[in-house]
Amino acid sequence: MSEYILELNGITKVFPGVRALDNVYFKLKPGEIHALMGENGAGKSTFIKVITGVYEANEGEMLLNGKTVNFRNPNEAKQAGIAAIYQHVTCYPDLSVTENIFMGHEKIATGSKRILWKDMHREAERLLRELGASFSSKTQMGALSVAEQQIVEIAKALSVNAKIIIMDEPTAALTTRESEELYRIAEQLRDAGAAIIFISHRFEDMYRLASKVTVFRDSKYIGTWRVNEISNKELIVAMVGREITQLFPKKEAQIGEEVLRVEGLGRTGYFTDISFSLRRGEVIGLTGLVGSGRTEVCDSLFGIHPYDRGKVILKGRVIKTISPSQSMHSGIGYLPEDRQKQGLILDWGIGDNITLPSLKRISFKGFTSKSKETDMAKRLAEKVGVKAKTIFDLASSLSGGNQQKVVFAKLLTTDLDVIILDEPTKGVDVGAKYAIYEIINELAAQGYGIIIVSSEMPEIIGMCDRVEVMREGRITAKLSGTNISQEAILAAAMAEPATSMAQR
Amino acid sequence: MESRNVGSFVMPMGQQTQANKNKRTISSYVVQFRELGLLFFILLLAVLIQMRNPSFLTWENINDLITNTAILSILAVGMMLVIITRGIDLSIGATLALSGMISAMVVSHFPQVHPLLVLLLGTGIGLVCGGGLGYLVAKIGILPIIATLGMMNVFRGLTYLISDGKWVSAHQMTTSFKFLGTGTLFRINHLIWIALFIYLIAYYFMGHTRTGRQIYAVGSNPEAARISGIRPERTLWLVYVIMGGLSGMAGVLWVSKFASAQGDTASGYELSVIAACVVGGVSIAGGVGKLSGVLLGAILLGIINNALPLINVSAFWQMGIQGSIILAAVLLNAIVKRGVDRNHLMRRKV
Amino acid sequence: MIEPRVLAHKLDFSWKRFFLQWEWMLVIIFIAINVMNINLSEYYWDYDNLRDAMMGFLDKSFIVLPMVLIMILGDIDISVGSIVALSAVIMADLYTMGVPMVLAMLICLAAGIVCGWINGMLIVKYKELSSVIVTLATMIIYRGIAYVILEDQAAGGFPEWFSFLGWGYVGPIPFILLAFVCFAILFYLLLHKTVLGRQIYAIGNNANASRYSGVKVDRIKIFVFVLAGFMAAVTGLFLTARMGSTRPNIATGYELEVIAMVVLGGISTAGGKGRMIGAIIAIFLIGFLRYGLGLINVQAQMLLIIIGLLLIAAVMVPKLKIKRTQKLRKT
Amino acid sequence: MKKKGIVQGIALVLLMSLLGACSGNNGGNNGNNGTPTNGGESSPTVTAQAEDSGNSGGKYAMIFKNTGNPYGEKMMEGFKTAVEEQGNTVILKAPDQPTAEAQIQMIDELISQKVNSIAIAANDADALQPALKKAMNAGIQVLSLDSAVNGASRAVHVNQADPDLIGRTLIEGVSEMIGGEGEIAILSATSQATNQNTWIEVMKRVLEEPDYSKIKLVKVAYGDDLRDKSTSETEALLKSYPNLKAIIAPTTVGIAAAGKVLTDKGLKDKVQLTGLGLPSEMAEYIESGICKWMYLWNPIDVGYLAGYTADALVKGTITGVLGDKFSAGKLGNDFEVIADGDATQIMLGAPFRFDASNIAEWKDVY
Repeated sequence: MSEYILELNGITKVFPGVRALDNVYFKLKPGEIHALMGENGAGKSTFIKVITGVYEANEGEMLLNGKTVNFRNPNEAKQAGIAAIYQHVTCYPDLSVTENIFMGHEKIATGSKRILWKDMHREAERLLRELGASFSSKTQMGALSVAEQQIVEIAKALSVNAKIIIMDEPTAALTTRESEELYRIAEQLRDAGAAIIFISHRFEDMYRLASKVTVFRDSKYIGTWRVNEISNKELIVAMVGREITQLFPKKEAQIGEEVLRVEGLGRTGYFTDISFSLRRGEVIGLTGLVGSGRTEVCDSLFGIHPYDRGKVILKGRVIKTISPSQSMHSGIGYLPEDRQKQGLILDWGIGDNITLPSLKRISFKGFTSKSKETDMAKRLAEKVGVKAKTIFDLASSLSGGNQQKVVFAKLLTTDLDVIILDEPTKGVDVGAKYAIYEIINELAAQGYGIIIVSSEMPEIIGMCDRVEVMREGRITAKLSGTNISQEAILAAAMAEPATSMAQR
Repeated sequence: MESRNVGSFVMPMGQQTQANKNKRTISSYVVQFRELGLLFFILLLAVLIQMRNPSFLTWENINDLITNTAILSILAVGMMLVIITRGIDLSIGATLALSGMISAMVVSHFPQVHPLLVLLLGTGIGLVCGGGLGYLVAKIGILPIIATLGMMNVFRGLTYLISDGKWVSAHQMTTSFKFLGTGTLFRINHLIWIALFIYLIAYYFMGHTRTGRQIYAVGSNPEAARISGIRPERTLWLVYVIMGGLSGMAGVLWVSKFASAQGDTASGYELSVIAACVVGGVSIAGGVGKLSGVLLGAILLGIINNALPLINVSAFWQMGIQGSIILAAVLLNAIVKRGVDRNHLMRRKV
Repeated sequence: MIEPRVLAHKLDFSWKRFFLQWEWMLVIIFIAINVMNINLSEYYWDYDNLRDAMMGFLDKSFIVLPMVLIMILGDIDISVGSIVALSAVIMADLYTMGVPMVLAMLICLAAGIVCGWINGMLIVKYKELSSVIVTLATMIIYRGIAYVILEDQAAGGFPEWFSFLGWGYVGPIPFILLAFVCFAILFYLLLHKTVLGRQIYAIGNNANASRYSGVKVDRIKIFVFVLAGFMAAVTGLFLTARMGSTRPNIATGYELEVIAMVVLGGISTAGGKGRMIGAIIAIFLIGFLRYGLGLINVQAQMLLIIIGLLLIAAVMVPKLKIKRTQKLRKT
Repeated sequence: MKKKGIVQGIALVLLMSLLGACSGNNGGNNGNNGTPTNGGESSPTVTAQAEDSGNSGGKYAMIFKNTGNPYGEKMMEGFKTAVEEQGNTVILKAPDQPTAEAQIQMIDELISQKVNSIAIAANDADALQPALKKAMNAGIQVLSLDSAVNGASRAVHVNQADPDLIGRTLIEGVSEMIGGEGEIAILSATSQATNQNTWIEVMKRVLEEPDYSKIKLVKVAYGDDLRDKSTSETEALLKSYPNLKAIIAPTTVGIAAAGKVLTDKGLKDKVQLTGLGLPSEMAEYIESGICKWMYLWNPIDVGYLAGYTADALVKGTITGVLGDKFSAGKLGNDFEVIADGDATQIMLGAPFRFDASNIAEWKDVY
């Protein structure tokens, strides 16, 4: 009987085109909270999916209580007492909260395999109350907000009284108060003897909770430390591989006249009275917790979901953004958050992807011209430095960073004034990150006005001239120059309800 | 994100239950709305028809109506499962004909066989057809509409081949067999009893067994289903098997009711079944669908078929009217759904 | 600065890639079928017969062309058969009411366009309803209207020259074939050589990404459904010309035959894949298969089964290929 | 703008086709008058037909409405026997759906096979005209049986029974059943079935005669030859007209469905039922007395007669003009071509009456 409840040695997982996990190690003691840290794309989520049996590792062994295990499907993992709270909430919008909690391990009568709704509802209510949720267990999942769904996810993990609980960025969408609540629960569980793997970007989470921390970088294992033995600085180095300041290239764009002004923009249910202005060569950050409405603001600016209040002034004249094509025509470009679903057509070659937005401009009377297309595609793909053999390589075969570069190239095809970048470096390895930041700075230098939406504090701080912080669909702070600091942003992003009420 | 939610942690108990209440009312109101709306629509229709022809709301006519709707409603249950999993099955008419023809021929050749045995036989044939179909859809992953389209041709063709163009007619069937579809128990037709029975089972299956709930899960979010350890392929396959079994049974009942088996039995019937489901609020997007709704949908279609002749609508108008009613119901559902979503947004205080 | 990097922009031609196309599969089947037919019936390999056979099955093939676009979009339209009937009936009714034939024909086409537009609008405005359901409903409605208009009459007695559409020849070539070839070329260009065509593929592959790339998804969808309505009306013209009169119940079940042809043509039912040429080959493949089997007087039900299995096989083969590749990727 | 380009393109092609159509006038004419359209090439085939039509061993084709219909199967059976008695080969065809389109394709196939004659039971009286015209131009003898094609597209029609006679017999039968007075209704097949409609017309005419003044036709319902629809239509009739005395169903599916409904509702003797039906389908109800009697001709004989007619046409013994006479094997030799409107037909004879006394011997035949 080993001292570790869970042990993973030399795990490797390969996806077509990407090496998601490369010979990583992880050891978990019972009754400990073990933080797993690393940038986006460091392979944390994949690692979790391997533990929970969603993926099967290509190499490496997994020991549970010293015995080798090999989960073929999530149920086996669940039976072995492993539960996970996934970063992207995986729910059934059409079903009730209770069902979401118990799906896959419903309470059933011993004799007739009848589902015991009463017990399940009671149990669900109990869990929800434990988590301090205010909604009924009979509510339809689709009716809940992201944070509420997050709580359901936690309840789901609690419902199987698991010995190992994995929390994949559970606090990402929670305010400090909610986080506190979560910490309390986590500690309860730990004291009850459960082992918790806690994945988070937030250092405070780790310092507050974890006793050990393991760091991945670029899908490789970097090391494991006792939390009280490692300094913040060392940790960052471990995570990003170099001093954080070096992560951001010097930018030498001179700021020109105002190109975009937004006045009292609002969309029912998502955001309200958003006002800010943007000048040429300027990079402003739009940040806040996940679901604070920043992405929705950009969607509306780009005309995906039209806003219903306020006005947008581009180059001095009011424009009504009703459709993406129209917005692009008037000079607003958008790099969407999810490049796989919104940015690229994965089954297409790099070239076709790049030229898609501007086919009209390089066509003759509606007829496409191969030569023009290939020229443009080649030019831009090389400009943003896509790593590939030919421009016919499928987008799906590229790594995250290169895919993102292709999406950038799409923006360069049309002549724009404002470029909105939603999580431009999400799931991008460090090297590519740097390249992308360079592209951004170059664009700024060329006189584009740039809006960066990001939840990565360092990125915002390192790249932006000014920062607009959002919470609950409102801008709660406008920071610029020296007073852009992690503390200031967090404070504005997670102020207490009381103050937020005051702002109403 | 919602201040209500943020505040929730400091909310005293009383307020919480308060919050629960009004939330429950919203959602429950929404969930109920479809069925209620449909019910209202049906009642309205009934009244109108009654005004045109007083013999509509007579015990006899209602009995006929339900009897004629029984088979449709049985098939609708299966179709509901299929549609919940984001599929569709065009082959049920052909399956029905095939099993009906085979069992009828069995009856005519071996009169001594017990009707219930024939019923089982027919169901079995249906199960086999459904199994094959399910394999194509679930294991190989052919789009349901295409797979069922192809198999529809195959089953229909087989029916003709087996029967060699002949019909099996009333005098070749044993009275006991015909009794299956026409006999009554407590003055109520067997078909109705069978339909009731199936609805009870389905109610239990869909509401109170894991497999039943998994069907909803797979329809609602296949990826999440995989993560919660459900095997979508298996569920999908099962759904088509059930559908097949039901259409097989329906085939026997059909033949027994009309005391005749033809090659072209129930051709095009699948459309009315799908219509019944869609009208009953089963969402093609998957994951949504309730037995009560489907039952009402089936009844609505039954009323249309039963009443249009009653109120002397010209034969040439009937098709148009049916189509319009279906479209209307579908659009109504969509609009209601949107109302729901708006409701959810309004709950956010932003 | 970003390290400069050179990407090849010429794709060296590879025979392997060239021959690993579904279309070649079709060509082979096509040849096989012809060989079979020649052996089965001495009447098969005869220009006049083949030509007349084409005139027999080409009418519905006009719908195949737009159906390819629709299915590449990832949608489906099962109301086309009814549109054929409705537009034809409207034309016939107008003509019998004394409207000049040419005008009646134009109105017939207009009717088709309107029907298609209605389909398109409904599908775009109510995205939560799949095109299957919308067109299922309109299918019933359109035919219903046709019945209302013409009841149990058959309208006919068109001018002599009208039958030329269905039966006339231009030199040795049937006019209907000529017309089909023209439309086929147009649709080929539309799908493979124009921006619109590329955008249709884009939508079929990833509607969301296309939208973010400024593709006018809704307008394109509506346009394509309008095309379908229009071509259905064209079919209505030719079919009526062939039958010399029309009834509300013509072209029943066409939608299924058309979809079968498209699927056999290698157009992915999930959308985004497939080529016009494949569908065109499939038209003649099924057409000649039916004709050949007809020449040896195979029972109709046998034909049903063969077509059905062919359809299943057509979608099965590529699926299996994909499955294998996926297996290789998985773990 | 690109779309405009395409639309213009399509419009252009269309315009072209229109012009082509207009200019193609004479082409069209050729299509419809005797001279073959496809060059002189096919005129030899005409003569060829004429030559070999003399000696036997020709091919005789029959197309029925659709498969899986015992009535049709029997008709084809009769046709087969007749043709083979002549030592000729027979081709039997039927589409899976009863549509004119399918029959047109089959006619094309038969023309390609250079058959000597085509006998067809039409799904549409007019829609087949161009196709059949083409067949005749190719030197093929065309006749229709059971349900006719219009006069222009056939040499002669083999009529199972005189429509007037059928209509009259049905009315007479009904009035005998209900004692000459009361409400009656008709349950027909589809609203498009040509022969159904003609019979209904006749019945309406006959009902105007003084002897039937007390009989009132309350409704003509359409069961579309579908079991379920026919059933609900019948039920609707019974409810909407409580004192309905009798139902006439001149269609095989309809009458059987009606019989079933009357049986289930136990309306024996309350509501009478007659019409045209298959003995096999109706045996049950005739024996039980639900339907005292009904009528039908023998489909086997219809086919048989058609077979001989086809042979006579090919041999040239008759050309389908008024007054031609020929003999039809076991059916005797006194068949004469008589007028049918401006076209001609051959009459099989009066419809046969099936009742409890003779149904037993027929129910297993067809």
